[in-house]
Amino acid sequence: MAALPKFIGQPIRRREDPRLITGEGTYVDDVKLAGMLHAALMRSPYAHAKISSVDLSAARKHPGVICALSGEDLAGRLPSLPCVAPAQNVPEHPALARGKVRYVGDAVAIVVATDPYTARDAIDLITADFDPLPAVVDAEKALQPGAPLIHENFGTNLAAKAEMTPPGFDKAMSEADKTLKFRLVNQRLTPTMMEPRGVVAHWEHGYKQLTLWSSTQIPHLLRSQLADMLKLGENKIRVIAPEVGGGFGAKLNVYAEEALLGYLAMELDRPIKWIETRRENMAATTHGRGHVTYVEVGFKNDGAITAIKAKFFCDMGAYLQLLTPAIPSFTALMVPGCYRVGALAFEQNLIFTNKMATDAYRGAGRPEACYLIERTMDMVAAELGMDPVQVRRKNFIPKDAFPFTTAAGLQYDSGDYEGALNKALAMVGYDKLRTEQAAARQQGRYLGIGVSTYVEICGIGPSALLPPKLKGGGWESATVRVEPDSKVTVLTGVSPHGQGQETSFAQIAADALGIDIDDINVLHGDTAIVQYGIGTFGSRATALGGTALVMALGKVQEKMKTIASRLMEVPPQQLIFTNRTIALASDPSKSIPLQKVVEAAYGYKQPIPGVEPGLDASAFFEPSGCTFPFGTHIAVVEVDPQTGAVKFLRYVAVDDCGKIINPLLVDGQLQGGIAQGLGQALYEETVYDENGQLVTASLMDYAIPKAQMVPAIEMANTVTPTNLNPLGVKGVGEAGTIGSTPCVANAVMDALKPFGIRHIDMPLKPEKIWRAIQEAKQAKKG
Amino acid sequence: MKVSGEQVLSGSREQVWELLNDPDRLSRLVPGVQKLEILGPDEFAGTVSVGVAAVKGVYSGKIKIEDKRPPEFYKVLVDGKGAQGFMRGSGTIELQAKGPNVTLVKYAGDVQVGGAVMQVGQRMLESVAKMTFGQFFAAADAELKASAKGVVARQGILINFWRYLVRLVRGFFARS
Amino acid sequence: MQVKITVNGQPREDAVEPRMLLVHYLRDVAGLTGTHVGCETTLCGACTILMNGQAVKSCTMLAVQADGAKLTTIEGLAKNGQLHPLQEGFWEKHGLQCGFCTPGMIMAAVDLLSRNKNPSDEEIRHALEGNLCRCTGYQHIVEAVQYAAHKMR
Amino acid sequence: MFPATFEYHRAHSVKDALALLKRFGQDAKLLSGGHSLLPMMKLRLAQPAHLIDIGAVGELAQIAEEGGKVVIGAGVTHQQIADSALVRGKLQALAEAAAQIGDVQVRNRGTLGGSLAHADPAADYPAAVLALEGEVKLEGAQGTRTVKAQDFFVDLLTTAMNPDEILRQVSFSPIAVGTGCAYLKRPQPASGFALVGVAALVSLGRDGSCEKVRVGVTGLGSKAFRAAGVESALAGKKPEANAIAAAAAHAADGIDCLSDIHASADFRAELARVYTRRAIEKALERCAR
Repeated sequence: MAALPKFIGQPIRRREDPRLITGEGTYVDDVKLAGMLHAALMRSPYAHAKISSVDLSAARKHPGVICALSGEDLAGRLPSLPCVAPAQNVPEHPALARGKVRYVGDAVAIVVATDPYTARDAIDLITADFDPLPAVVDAEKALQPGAPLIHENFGTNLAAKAEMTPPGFDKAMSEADKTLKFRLVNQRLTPTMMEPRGVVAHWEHGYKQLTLWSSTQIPHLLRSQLADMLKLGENKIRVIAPEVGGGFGAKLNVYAEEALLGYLAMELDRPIKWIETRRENMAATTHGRGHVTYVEVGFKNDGAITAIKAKFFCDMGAYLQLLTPAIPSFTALMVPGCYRVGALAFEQNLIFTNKMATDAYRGAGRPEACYLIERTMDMVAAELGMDPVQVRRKNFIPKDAFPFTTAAGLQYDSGDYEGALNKALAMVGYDKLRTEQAAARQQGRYLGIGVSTYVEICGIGPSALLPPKLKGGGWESATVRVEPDSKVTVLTGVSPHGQGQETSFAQIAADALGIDIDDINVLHGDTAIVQYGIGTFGSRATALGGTALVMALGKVQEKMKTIASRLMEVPPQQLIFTNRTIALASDPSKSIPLQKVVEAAYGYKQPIPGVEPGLDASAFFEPSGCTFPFGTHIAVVEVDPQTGAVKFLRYVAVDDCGKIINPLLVDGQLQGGIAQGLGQALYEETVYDENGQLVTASLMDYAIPKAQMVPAIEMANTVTPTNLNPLGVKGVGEAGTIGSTPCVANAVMDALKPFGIRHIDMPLKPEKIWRAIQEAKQAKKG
Repeated sequence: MKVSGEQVLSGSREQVWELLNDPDRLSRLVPGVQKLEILGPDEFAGTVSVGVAAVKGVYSGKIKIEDKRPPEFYKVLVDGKGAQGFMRGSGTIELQAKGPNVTLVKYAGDVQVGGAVMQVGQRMLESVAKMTFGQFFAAADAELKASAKGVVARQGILINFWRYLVRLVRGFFARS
Repeated sequence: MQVKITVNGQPREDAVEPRMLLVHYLRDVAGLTGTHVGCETTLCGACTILMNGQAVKSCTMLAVQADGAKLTTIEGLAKNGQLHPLQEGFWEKHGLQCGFCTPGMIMAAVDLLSRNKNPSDEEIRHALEGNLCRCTGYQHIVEAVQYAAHKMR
Repeated sequence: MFPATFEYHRAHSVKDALALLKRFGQDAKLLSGGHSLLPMMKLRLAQPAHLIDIGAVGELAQIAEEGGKVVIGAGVTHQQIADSALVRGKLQALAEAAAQIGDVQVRNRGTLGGSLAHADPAADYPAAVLALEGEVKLEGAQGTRTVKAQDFFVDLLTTAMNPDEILRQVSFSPIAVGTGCAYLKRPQPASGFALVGVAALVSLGRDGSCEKVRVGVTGLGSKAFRAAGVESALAGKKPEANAIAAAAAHAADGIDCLSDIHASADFRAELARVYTRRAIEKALERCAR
C-alpha cells in the first residue's frame, strides 16, 4: 500500500461537496415527515402600536386550517424568549406579541394548516386592529426626554450603559499635540444568509421526545434554552441542525418560531414545518451593527496616538435577542486595534428602538471597532498630511512586544503587523501606485488607495468571559471513536454550515492516526449523536473545536499505544502513528497494523487483559485566552466624479490566521468575508423610514454584492502561530469582513482627497459621493 | 411619504368648496371608491380600491375632516387598512380664488404606508399617490365643467372614461 | 389541472393547482429538493433550473406554464454517476460553502457555457448576476466555471 | 411566496386570448413570460381572478423583417432579442437594452410584450423603443391599431392599451446608414432595474451635423419619455463636446423625478444628464457613414 500523505496544510477539496453539488444535501425545508403541517405567521405592519384585537375566527374556519393562535392565547403557556447576556433592562419578549407590537415584523399570530398555501391564505383572513403609537427609530433620539417609550416599565429606552475612563486618561489626552473629533456611523445591516431560517418540530408522543430541526449555528445551546421554555428535560429534546445555508451570526440565536413550533408540535401532536420567507428574513431575523460613535482622538505631530475616547450609541432594536447587548462590548475591547494607543476611554449606550433586534453579524462588534480605529488612522494621517501607512507604522505594537496588553486590557497572543503590511505593500506596488495616483489626478481621474491593518479577537474563552445563562462556556468538545473496522468517527461540538470542518477536522484526525482522510467521518449538528458542544460562531470552530479534537485524538492515541506496546513489546512512548500502522519511531519498519490494535481494543481478537475494551474518547478544550489574527488589506479604486460610481482596480489581502489546516478553506473564508465587508462599505444598509417602516424589506432594495460587484482578490498569507492551542491556529471566519470594510472606505476617501473631503458615512453609495463632491465644489467657490 | 401639489380647477371657490365637501360626489370622483358611509358630521367610513394596473389593494377605513374654514381650508385625517397594508396620515386642502371660475387647490399630505405595499412597492408609492391625485382632480374638473353646462359627468356617459381621464392626467403631468 | 412535464428525462403526469409555483412542483410533487427557494422577488437564483435547455428561475413560473417542457434540475446533471464538469469544478475549486445557492449557481453556469465556450472572468461574473452567493465572494465560483469551461472545450 | 388562487386559461391563439379577455374583462390578466406579473402575485400585491396564458401562442413569438421594417412579436423573449443578429445589426440600442434586463434567467422568460404592457417606470425597453420610434400594434375585439411609442407610455404602469386588447408586436424602421444608437444604464444595485437608462439615436447629415436625434429616458419619471429638449437642442448642431453636453443638460427638463432610497430626484436627474451625454457620444461613435 502506498504511503499516505500528510493532510494538514494541504488544499484538500471538501468532503461535504459531493452531496451539495448534486442537490442531495438536506436543509430544513427538505425534511418531510408523514402528516406534517405547515405554519405561517402574521406579522405587524406597524413599528409601534397597541394591539386592540386579533380576530382569528375566519382563519380558524378556513378549510385546512388546524389551529390559529395569538399572543393572548399563549399567555402563561410559553415563557419569554431568552436574552442570556447581561443588561440593566431586559424586557419580556413573548414569542407572539402581547399588548403591543414593537417593530415591523413582530409576530402577532400563528396559523397551522395542512399545506403552506393554505396557511398563507389563512393569514389574509386574520383581522387585527392596532392603535398606532409614535415610533422611535433613531437610537440617539430615543434617549431624548419625551421620546416614546418602547418598554414603559423601564421608564427609559436605555437597555444598558457601560463606561470606562481609566486613571491617567485625561493626562494622556492632554499630552496630544492635536485632537480630532468626528462622528462615525456603522450602519445597520441585514445578514442575508441565502437560506432563510426554518424549523421542523416533531413530537414523538410515545417516547415523550421532541425532535426539532432548525437552521441554527448552535444546536446544543438552542436545546438548553428550549428545554427551559418548553419544560422538557434536555435529554428529551433532540435538536438537529441539518445542512444550514449560511448563518453569519444571525442563526446564533433562539427565535420565537423555534419555541412556537416546539410548543405546537407537542400541543397538536403533529409534525409542523415553518419556513421563513425572504421578507420575514429581512424583517424578523436579527440585524447587525447599528452604531453611532463620537470619536475623539489625541495625537502627537509625528502621528503617535496618545488617547482615544469613543462614545457609542448602539441600536439594540425593540427586544434583546440571545446575545444582543453583548455585541457592543467586543467593539469597546477592540478599539485599540493593532496599535499602542496611549489610553482608551469609552461610554456605551445600548438603546431600544422600534426595529428588529440587532445581534451577532459576521464580526459581531469587531468590524465596528476596526472601522473606528482604521478610519481614525486615516483621519489622523489626513490631518497631519502624512501617508496613512506611516501613521500605522508609527503606532504598531512591535513584533517583539507580544504577549501584549492593550489599552482596552486585552492580552494579544502574537502578531507581526509590520510583516503583513510590508508584504501587502510589496504586492500592490505601493510607491508606484502613489506615483500613478498623482499622475491620474493631473488628468482628472480620481484614484484612491485604501489601507487597513486589522486585528481581531477569536476563539473567545475562557468560559468566565461568557454569560452563565448561555449554559455553555468558551470551550468546545470532540469525541473520537475508532470503530471495530478501524474507520474513525469524529463527533464535534461545533456546527459547521459552510466552513468545511468535515474536511479540515478529518485532515487533523487523519494525520494524528496515520490513516487516510477517507477513513474518517465527521458528524456534527445533532444533539442526540454529538456530546454537548457550543457551536460555530466567532471564528472559534478550528481554534477551539479543532483543539478539542486534538485532545480527544491524544486520548485515543494513548490507548492505542498502550495496546500496541503490549502487542509489540516496546515502550509506548517510542511509538508513532504512520501509514495505518503504529510503528517504532526510531525504526518505522517495525510496526503493527492499526487494525490489529483495534481488534485487540474491541476484544474480538487478542484482547489485552487489564485494558478497558472499546476505543473512543471525548475531550473538552477550555482555552486560557483568545487568539488575535490580523492582516493588511489594500484596495485601489477609481471614483467617477460625474456619477459617484466606485470601481475597483485592485484588491490585495494579506492575512495571518496562524497556522493553516486547509488553504483552500482559508481562502474561501477570506474571500467571502471580504465580499461581505465591502458590501457594507459600498452597498448595504438596512433602512427604516421615520415611522419605523422597513424599507429594505426584500432583495429588491437590500443590495448584497453580486458577482460583478466584487473584485478579483489577490491573496497572500503570513503565518504567526499562536501558542494558545497545539494547532497554532487563530481563526479566519470573520477576518475578511473586518479588514475589508475600512479598507474600501479609506480607498474611496483617498480618491476624494483632492476635493478636500475627509469623511462620508457608509454605505458609500454613488449619490452620497456625488453630493459630497458637489458640496465640496460649492464650498470652494463660496 | 410626503405628497404635495397644486391644481387649477374650473369653478368658483365656492363651487369647488362645495364639491370637496360633498360625500356623494366625492365618492364618485375619488378613484376606486367602493363605498362611502357618513358616520357623522365630517366623519366617514369607506372602502377604496387603490392601485395601478394589476397591483391593487382594497382598503377600508375612516376619514375625518377637521379645522374647516369655509370656503378655503380643511384638514383631512385618513386611517385605512387592507390585506396588503395600511395607510395613515393627514393632509390639508387650501383653496385660492384665481378668477371668477378658476380656483387653485393646494394640497399637502403626510401619509404613512405600511405592510407589503411598502415593503416591495416603495419606489412607486409616490407616483401612485400623484397619479391618484391627478385622476381625482381630472374627474373633479370634468365634473365642475359639466355641472357648469348643466350635465352630470358620470362614468356611464363617457364611452371610455378611463381613457378620458388618462388624457387629462397626461395634460396635468405634461412633459415637454 | 393536469400537466405533463419531463423532469431529468423522466416523463411525469401530475395534477396541480394552477397557482402552484414550478419550484414547489419540483420540490413537493416531484420530490426533487435540490432546487432551493431563497427569495420571493426573482433575485437570488437559488431556484434556477433548465427548461428546454435554458436557465430559468423556477420560483417565477407556474407549474402549468411548464406543461410539455423538458426540465433539468441539479439532480439530473450528473450522467451515469459521472459528475458534470461544472459540478467537478465547484468541488475542485471550492466554489461553495453552505451550498444553498450552489444548485442554482451551477445551473446558471450550464446556461452560460452552452452559449459561450470560452468566457472571460468578467463574462462569467456578468452571467451569474442573477445568482446571489453570500459565502464565497464569487472568486472560487469564477474559477470553478473556468475549470469546467476548460474541461468542456 | 404563495400566490392567491385564480382560474387558469390557456390561449392557443390571439383570437382565443381575445375571446377570454372579453369573457373575463377586468378580472383577467394576460400571462406571457410572467416576469412582471408573477412576482407581484407571489407577494399577493396582484390577485387576478383569471390568468390567460398566452405563453404558448406561437404567432407572437417571431422576429421578422417585413416590408422594410423589423417586426418583433410580443412573445419574443429578452434573450432572443439580445441574441438576434437582426436586432443587433439594425436596432442595436434595443438589443443592448434587452441584454441588460434583469439576469439571464429573467431574459430567458420575460417577453417584450409583457415588459411594455407592464410599463414599469424603471424598465429598460421603453427607452430604446422610444428612441428607435417603435410602433406598437394592438389587437382587440374591435380590430387592430398601431400606437407610436411616444403615445404608448401613459403613466406609471399605465399604457395606451385598453383592457380588452393584446399587444401583438412592435415594429421598427432599421437604423439608416450614418445613424448610430446606444443604450446605457445605471442599474439599481439590488434589483437591477434602471435607476436611469438612456437610449440615444443620432443620424449625421452629409455636412457632419446631427440630422436626427432621438433620446428615450427610463427610470427617471413615472413613465419613460422622449427627451424632446435634448433632441431639439442637438438637432442641426455639429456633434461637438460642448454641444452634446449642452443638449444633454435638458435630459430631465420638466420631469417630476422619482425618488427613493437608491437615488433622490436630483441625483436621478443628474444621472440622466450624464448618461444622456454618454449615450449620445456612444451613438455618435457608431455613426459610420
